[in-house]
Amino acid sequence: MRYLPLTDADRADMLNVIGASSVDDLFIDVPEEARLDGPIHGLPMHATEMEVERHLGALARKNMVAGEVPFFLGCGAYKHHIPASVDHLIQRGEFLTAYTPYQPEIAQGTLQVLFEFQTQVARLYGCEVANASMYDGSTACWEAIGMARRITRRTKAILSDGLHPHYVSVCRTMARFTGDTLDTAVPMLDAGTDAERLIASIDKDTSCVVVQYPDILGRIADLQPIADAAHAVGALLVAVVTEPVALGLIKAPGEMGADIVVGEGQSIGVGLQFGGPYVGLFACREKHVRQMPGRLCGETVDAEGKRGFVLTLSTREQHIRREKATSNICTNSGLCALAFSVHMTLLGEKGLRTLAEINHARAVLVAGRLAAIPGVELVNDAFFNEFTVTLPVEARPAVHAMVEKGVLGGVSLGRLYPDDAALANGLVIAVTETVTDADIDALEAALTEVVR
Amino acid sequence: MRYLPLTDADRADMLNVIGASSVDDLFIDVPEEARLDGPIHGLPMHATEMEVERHLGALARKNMVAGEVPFFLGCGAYKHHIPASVDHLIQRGEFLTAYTPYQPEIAQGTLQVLFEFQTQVARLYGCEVANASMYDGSTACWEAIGMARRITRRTKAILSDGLHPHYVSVCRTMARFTGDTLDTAVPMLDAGTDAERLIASIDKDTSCVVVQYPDILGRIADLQPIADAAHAVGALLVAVVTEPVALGLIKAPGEMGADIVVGEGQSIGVGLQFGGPYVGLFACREKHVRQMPGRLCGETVDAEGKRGFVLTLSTREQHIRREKATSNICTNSGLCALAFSVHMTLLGEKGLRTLAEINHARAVLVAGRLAAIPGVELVNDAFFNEFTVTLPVEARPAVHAMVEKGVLGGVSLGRLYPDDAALANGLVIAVTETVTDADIDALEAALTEVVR
Amino acid sequence: MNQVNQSGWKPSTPDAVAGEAATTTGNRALMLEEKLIFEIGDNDTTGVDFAGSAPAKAGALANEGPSSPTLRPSPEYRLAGLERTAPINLPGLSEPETVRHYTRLSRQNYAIDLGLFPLGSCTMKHNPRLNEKMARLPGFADIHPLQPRETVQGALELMNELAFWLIDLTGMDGVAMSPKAGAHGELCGILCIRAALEARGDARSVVLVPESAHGTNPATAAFAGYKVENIPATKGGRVDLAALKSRLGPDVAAVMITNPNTCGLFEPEMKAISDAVHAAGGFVYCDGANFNAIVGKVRPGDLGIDAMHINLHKTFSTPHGGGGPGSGPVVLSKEVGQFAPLPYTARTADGVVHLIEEEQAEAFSAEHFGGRVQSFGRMTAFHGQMGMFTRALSYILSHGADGLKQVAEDSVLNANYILRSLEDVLEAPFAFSGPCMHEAIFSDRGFADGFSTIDVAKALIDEGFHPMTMYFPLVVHGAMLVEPTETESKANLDQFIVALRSIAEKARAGDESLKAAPVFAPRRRLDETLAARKPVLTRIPSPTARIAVKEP
Amino acid sequence: MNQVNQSGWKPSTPDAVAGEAATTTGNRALMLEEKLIFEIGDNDTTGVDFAGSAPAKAGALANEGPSSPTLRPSPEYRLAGLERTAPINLPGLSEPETVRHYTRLSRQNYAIDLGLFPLGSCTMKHNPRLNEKMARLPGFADIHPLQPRETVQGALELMNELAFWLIDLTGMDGVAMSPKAGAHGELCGILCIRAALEARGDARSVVLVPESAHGTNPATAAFAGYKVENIPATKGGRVDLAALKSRLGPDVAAVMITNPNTCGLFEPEMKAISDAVHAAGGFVYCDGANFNAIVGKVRPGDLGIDAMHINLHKTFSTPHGGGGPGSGPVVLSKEVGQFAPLPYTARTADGVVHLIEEEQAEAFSAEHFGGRVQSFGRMTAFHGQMGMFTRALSYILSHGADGLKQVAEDSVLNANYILRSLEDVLEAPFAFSGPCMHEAIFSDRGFADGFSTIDVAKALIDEGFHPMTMYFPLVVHGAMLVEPTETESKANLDQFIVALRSIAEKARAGDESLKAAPVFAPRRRLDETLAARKPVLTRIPSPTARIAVKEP
Ligand SMILES: Cc1ncc(COP(=O)(O)O)c(C=O)c1O
Ligand SMILES: Cc1ncc(COP(=O)(O)O)c(C=O)c1O
Repeated sequence: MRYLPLTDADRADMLNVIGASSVDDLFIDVPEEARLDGPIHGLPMHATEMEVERHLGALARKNMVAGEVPFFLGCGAYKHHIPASVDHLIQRGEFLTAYTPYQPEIAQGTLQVLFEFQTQVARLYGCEVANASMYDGSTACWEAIGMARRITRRTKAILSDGLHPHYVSVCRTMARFTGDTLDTAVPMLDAGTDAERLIASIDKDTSCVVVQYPDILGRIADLQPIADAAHAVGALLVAVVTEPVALGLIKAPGEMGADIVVGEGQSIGVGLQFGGPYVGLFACREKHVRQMPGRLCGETVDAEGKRGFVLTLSTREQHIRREKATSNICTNSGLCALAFSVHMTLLGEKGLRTLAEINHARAVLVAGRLAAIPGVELVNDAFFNEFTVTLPVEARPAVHAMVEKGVLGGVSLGRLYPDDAALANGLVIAVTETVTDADIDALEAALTEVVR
Repeated sequence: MRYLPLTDADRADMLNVIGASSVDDLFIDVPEEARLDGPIHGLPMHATEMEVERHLGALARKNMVAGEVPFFLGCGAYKHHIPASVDHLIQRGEFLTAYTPYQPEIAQGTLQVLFEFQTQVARLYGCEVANASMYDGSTACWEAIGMARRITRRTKAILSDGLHPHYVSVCRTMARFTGDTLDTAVPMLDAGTDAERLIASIDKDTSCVVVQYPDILGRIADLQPIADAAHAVGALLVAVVTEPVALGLIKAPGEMGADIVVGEGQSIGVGLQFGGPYVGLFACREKHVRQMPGRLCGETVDAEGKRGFVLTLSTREQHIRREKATSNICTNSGLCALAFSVHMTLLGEKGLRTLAEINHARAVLVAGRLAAIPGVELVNDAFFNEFTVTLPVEARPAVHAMVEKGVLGGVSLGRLYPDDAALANGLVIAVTETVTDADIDALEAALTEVVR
Repeated sequence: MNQVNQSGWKPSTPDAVAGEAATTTGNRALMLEEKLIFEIGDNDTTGVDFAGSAPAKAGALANEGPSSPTLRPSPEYRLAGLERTAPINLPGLSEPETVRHYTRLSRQNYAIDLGLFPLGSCTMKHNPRLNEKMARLPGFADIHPLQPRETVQGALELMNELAFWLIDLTGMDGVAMSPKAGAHGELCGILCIRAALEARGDARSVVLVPESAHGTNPATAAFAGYKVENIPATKGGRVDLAALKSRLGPDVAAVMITNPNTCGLFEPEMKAISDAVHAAGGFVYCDGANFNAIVGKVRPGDLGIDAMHINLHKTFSTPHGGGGPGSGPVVLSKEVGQFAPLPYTARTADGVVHLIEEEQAEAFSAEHFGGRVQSFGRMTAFHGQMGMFTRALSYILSHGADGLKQVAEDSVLNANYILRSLEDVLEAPFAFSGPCMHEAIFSDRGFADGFSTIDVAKALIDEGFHPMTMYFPLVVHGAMLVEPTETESKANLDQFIVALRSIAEKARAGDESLKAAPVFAPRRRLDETLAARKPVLTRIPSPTARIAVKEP
Repeated sequence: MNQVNQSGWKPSTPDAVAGEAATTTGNRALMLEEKLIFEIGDNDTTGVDFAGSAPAKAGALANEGPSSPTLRPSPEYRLAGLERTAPINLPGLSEPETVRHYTRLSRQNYAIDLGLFPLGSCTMKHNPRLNEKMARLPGFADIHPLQPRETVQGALELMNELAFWLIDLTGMDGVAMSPKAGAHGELCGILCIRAALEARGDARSVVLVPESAHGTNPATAAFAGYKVENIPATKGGRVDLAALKSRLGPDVAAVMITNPNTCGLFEPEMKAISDAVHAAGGFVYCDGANFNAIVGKVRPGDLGIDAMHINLHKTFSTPHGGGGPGSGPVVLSKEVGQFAPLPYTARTADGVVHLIEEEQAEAFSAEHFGGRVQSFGRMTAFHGQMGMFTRALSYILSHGADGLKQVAEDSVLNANYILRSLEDVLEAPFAFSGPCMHEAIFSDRGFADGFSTIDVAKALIDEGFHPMTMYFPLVVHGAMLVEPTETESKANLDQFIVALRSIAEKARAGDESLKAAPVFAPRRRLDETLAARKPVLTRIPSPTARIAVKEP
């Protein structure tokens, strides 16, 4: 077997050194009756590279590839162009096949990347500090609520109706067991956000308000009033950003009073991958850092006084604090964080701003074109690269009908909120720099036909 | 522009240090009247990665990809499966973006690889020494004739009719200018090779006999009688191997008396790439090494006595000997040699032998299937993974007709020898480990139909 | 994995290494220093070009992307007055500088691709490049999680197929595919158990965890709202069954057992433990991080386990990537599986395996679990770590029925070879009780005064090896947990043994040179205390150094 | 490029570097030793699996490859009794060992990805990864050179398109695409010239080549059957026009000029040279290795050149790959182009560019050259370096009309910046005559006795830089030819300047520490004399060491 270096002669020699007569002697602790004999049942024998490639290649070909069709899906995962050098760099064996940098003398590469990543995330979010990554945006969102609970010692979290319903679902799962109370709602097909409802719901039991920005319908609104209302009673504002590219064009949540900013980093460097692995971003105020979940990389010096980096403040973490840790997270999203950081370094502020401008301009263009289709109405006043329209028909079948025409034409609200009939005609459309003029023509034509 | 790090501020600062008022001052030696103004005429402005990808992607999609259809082409380039790790390793920046290892202290990686490569090639060919690569098999073939001329101080080379016609063409090009005489012939659709003709042609003016093994029709025959005849008059035997995988199963030319063995290494590690870059292999007897063209890597020690490697015997080469060099070659096929060496290391003797066995077995199977088609006749008695059949119709149109059915069904001799009507019905078919049972069915069906 | 510096080591500036001519750059030939992007980049540099950012085109490429900038509205348009105005301070680099920055940084890392990485519990084995290639097929890498199902049939099939083999290899009823890593899988399993208990109205409050358990076990139990209590171990390094039994009772929701355990030992009484826990009305969670030692040799489902996560990044070799991503599917018994998060995959009576998402949940629950949907909800926004699923399936199919079993056997063989080759110079606390599984554990007992595990670890660095796991598990004094994995050759093991033996002898003899190690690495020992005392976690835009640093 | 050790340096074993604790492995942390595959592999190990080599299958993957081994005939079948019987002795390694072997070896290399690589004449610039990605598109990477033309239209179009831009950028009539590297291109050009001369019945015997020319120039002329004579240079480092004119005559077939020349200077009298040569009935070959300095600034076609090769691996940045592959298309004037090898690409009267292979040759020759096919034949078996064409076109389109010109300007700016920043400590023989082009040349005059270029070069290694080209061109004493390229940032140049300045000062002062350099590299200076005296070019199967070596 190509991956196993031991030869039969090696095995015999080694058994000899060990003093065992067969490898089964080494498994004596496994009770006789549970031990399996012979090759594993059911599984084929080992396969050649060609066989595996053919098998998986056949599965891959059954999927409709985003890059090969007019593509307008968003809602928490975005298709952006990733420069070729990103994938080259993350495949360097020294990054790809390294472990968590627990031995800093021979892990300065990973550690410096994490320090740079933390800084990039903090600046992008307008926060003081950021951690070394979480699993994804949805789990980071729950962790933020938990952190707010620990800081405020309160258990009521108010969730905006614009928070991604899958994120809400993750929070609900956890809250059921932790005893947190979640105040949630389903969005309405309005241009305005639910800021008023949120502000009205804040009380002295509130640990935090959780607002997505831009929200699930693509809406954007100033967070400062919500922050002020929360702070007035000692509650925190948690902002959730699922499309980080937006922050190249619009204000950072940290600039508008958010105390904790979390989100999904997939847009930058990571790629769609059917939902994972992605990378959770997590930033907050410096004063709260000891309540933060996840790994942190910090600057220090070595025995010769040279600058170096180490994982630090580990007394927050499970491997030191065990049941008293701020989170149980261990393995995080290191390589995706690297991809994010490489892509962000390639972009730089100038590139990020330009990219964001192009996204917005393209989205404005498409919104205008679609709103001109009879029966199609634009819900948003303001948006970044994603907006919602209402159709004269149910959006879910419309999306399937567009697939028939070879167009991936958006995410229907029926898919996200299957139980809410009021949203059934809503369609969320994301437009990035990867969308060509021909793609727009195709979407317009397909949508025109399916709503006819 | 993404590849250019200087900023306008840098440029201004640097001009200042230089004492020039503009960059054009640095081009004063270029005569005014020849200097171009403004951006280059005709060429579009710089393009994004996405634009370039779309443009080249569209061109790529116009080609019929070998891996996506039943594929049976050979004649000097073979489709073999290349393990995924090969491409990963040759993309390591330290290999990919290094220069020729002229500074050995910081090029031991490339140098050790070359030393290992030379050893692998020498052993595969059954020779004592090998060089660090040539451009490809065809240019290596000409260089072998030149080397034989220098060794024997004679100028008549006898080329077997089984030598690839493109190789013959390359030799003819050069011979026209160097004054070498080439004795050439066109093959006949016979099971036997032209060994007798060759032996009969050898005389005291003969510098070398050049024989391809397996030959252009896939035939194999013992080289020893030819070697003996050549050696009897002080001439050399040059053997040419276009399919190195064959040597996992059949005797090496060096074992049968060949003095110089050259060939194409593409089969192992390199891939089809529409003809290039490939890698020329070149091996010979140790006593002739100072007449060898190309770079050589040798073992030595460093100032602390540690083993190390350097380029050596450079007094044969153009950068030292200039017009007296053994060849003008400078840049060779370093990275392809690396790919060859990595793949060969993965295979090892055991893997190479198994691979060769599978190729041969598949070819025997296909030969049997095709020979059973009415009107189709097998030319070869013996072959490795490639053989020739005669069709009851011209092979060239038959190949095009098979393309219509989505089958790349072999190389017609009409393509290789457009001027030789006697060969027009010949079709050369290569069968490697990449050919599936379904591919064979498809070929059989397509051929059956087009010869009907 | 690792603990904080427990040896109390403090940095001191040793005599400059004699004979090392200082260079003006700080570089040492191929060992290259690299500044922070904040020190080399600036806000106006970018390594990405955009359409329309070039001057008007003389000609244009075919198949062009976004149209010209004149179509761009003014940036205020539809932004609700929220334009970002202040500088963000994200430095950019040109592409050449970027490639060089990260390539140079990468060279300061150790990695499996460089050599033996015997980090116990972490399973650092070879990552086949075929798997990387498969994960990058556009049909897997470039599909959106919310694409209509008819456009992602191949992806769902792949998940189904992987789920099938996970169920097959573990002998369980079903598997929750979405957890993002081992700890997330633990959470998933414990939540399933809690939901099952709640469904029968049985509010229990305690989870029992062995002292030797990985930190994520107690952290998970606490995260899920449980009180954590320790289970003691026997002298032989196993769960003390008698003590466990005496603690079981109506308040105990679950017992979390790692098997093989973190001392690298199989729990021979696993079935008895399960039976006892079940008899007391509780459930058994198994930490499957060490499943690589037993895959194909024994099925956890046959030992009475209710839930177990599988770290695809350990047993099935998806790359660790310097800290992740991982993937932690959880195999479940039927009893707790009915509460699993979606997407969930289970085998129905006819032997067919189904991937269940929200829309199939109702029908499936009715048929398979004989009831309504009881899933406790989502654990993550989408389907889980698709990229890891592809790699893991590629790994499983490549190894096959014979290869996977050989994986377990060779990993155990390698570990025992190390154990027996070093037990004369390193105290091996459990060696007396028989063979180990996939990792060998040693303690620092017998070292000279003032010498501890960290000194051995740092000396291994100079020898060109990654250190073993240090000071974990906690039950062994100065633990050194060595997991060679099955992808190491005997020659590599032999070289490692020679090096470790020589270091161990120095530690016993109190050789001071160990204290200086590593001397050849990009950095000498780092001051972790300083880092934690005055945390500098990000680069402040105008660098006002808060600690004195010598710029490299 | 490089000359043999001219400084007469001999290895000696210096005092072991003090303070360096020896390791048992010979490794120094991340600087890892690696044995030969012949020392670690064996004939029975393989890192590749084959169908049918496994025991009979319990199940089987879909879409399977070759059928079972029972279909295999006995190996004697159809092999004419030629089976290979004796062992070949090709050691194999498992995949994990293979990946590690080459990864470890790679780390002993310097590369552009690591830092400045100012090798004059070699043009070591950044290699964009986009180009690598494009070359790997299956539509380019996985097509056979003998596929029917209708199945490779995209490939032919790509060649056509690249040819179009090469013609456009050089102002020539056509281009021969097949030459495999610069030297092969030179040969192509000289053969075209020779064929043109022969076609007019003009048998000339001499090619004139400047003393400063690259070794391939005289070697090529000799390879093509010509006698080579030197052209002298002026004090200012240019071709001595008067001397050249006086040598011209009916025996001179061609003059080979490098422009910009190998001293990094533009030949301002190029047009006059061409006119003089043409007047004497000869042709002008231009070595275009340095075209990167002038692309977009001046067209060789406007200077009267008849043939010029372009190293795609220099000007258009296809990776050097540790020695190749390259690609050397040759642009040609109409007069010599009619003799070009196939495939050939030329622009017809209507402005359209055509790729001509054997089958189109007749029609095209008749129309474009007004005659029958005069191609002198093939230069290589197939179409040339397709993989490099893809990369080069990707590079050209990425840079575009503005970017390519900027390439020339920035490369010249960077070189002049280095020239002016160092001319006070390093003698710059031609600096007085004005700016240089893309490379700056220095000599070792002014160094203390016994110190030469090689000492500076080796000291640069310790500083983390690749040395410049040493001892070339021959016309400058102890030449140091520094080509920074346009892909270096000012910060990199500044750091290089500081390092080189400090080394130059040491060389002037006769600082003995330079003689020991490099001290930090994987190896100290290597004994080239020993290597050449007793060449060991392959590993002999049973290692009977012919020179005493200390195994790493
Ligand atoms: C025994 C054990 N349990 C659980 C975990 C946690 O797994 P993960 O890091 O994937 O969250 C680990 C990994 O370090 C482990 O070794
Ligand atoms: C000036 C000059 N001419 C010719 C060549 C030869 O080119 P190649 O190495 O591509 O054969 C080189 C490359 O080293 C060169 O620098």
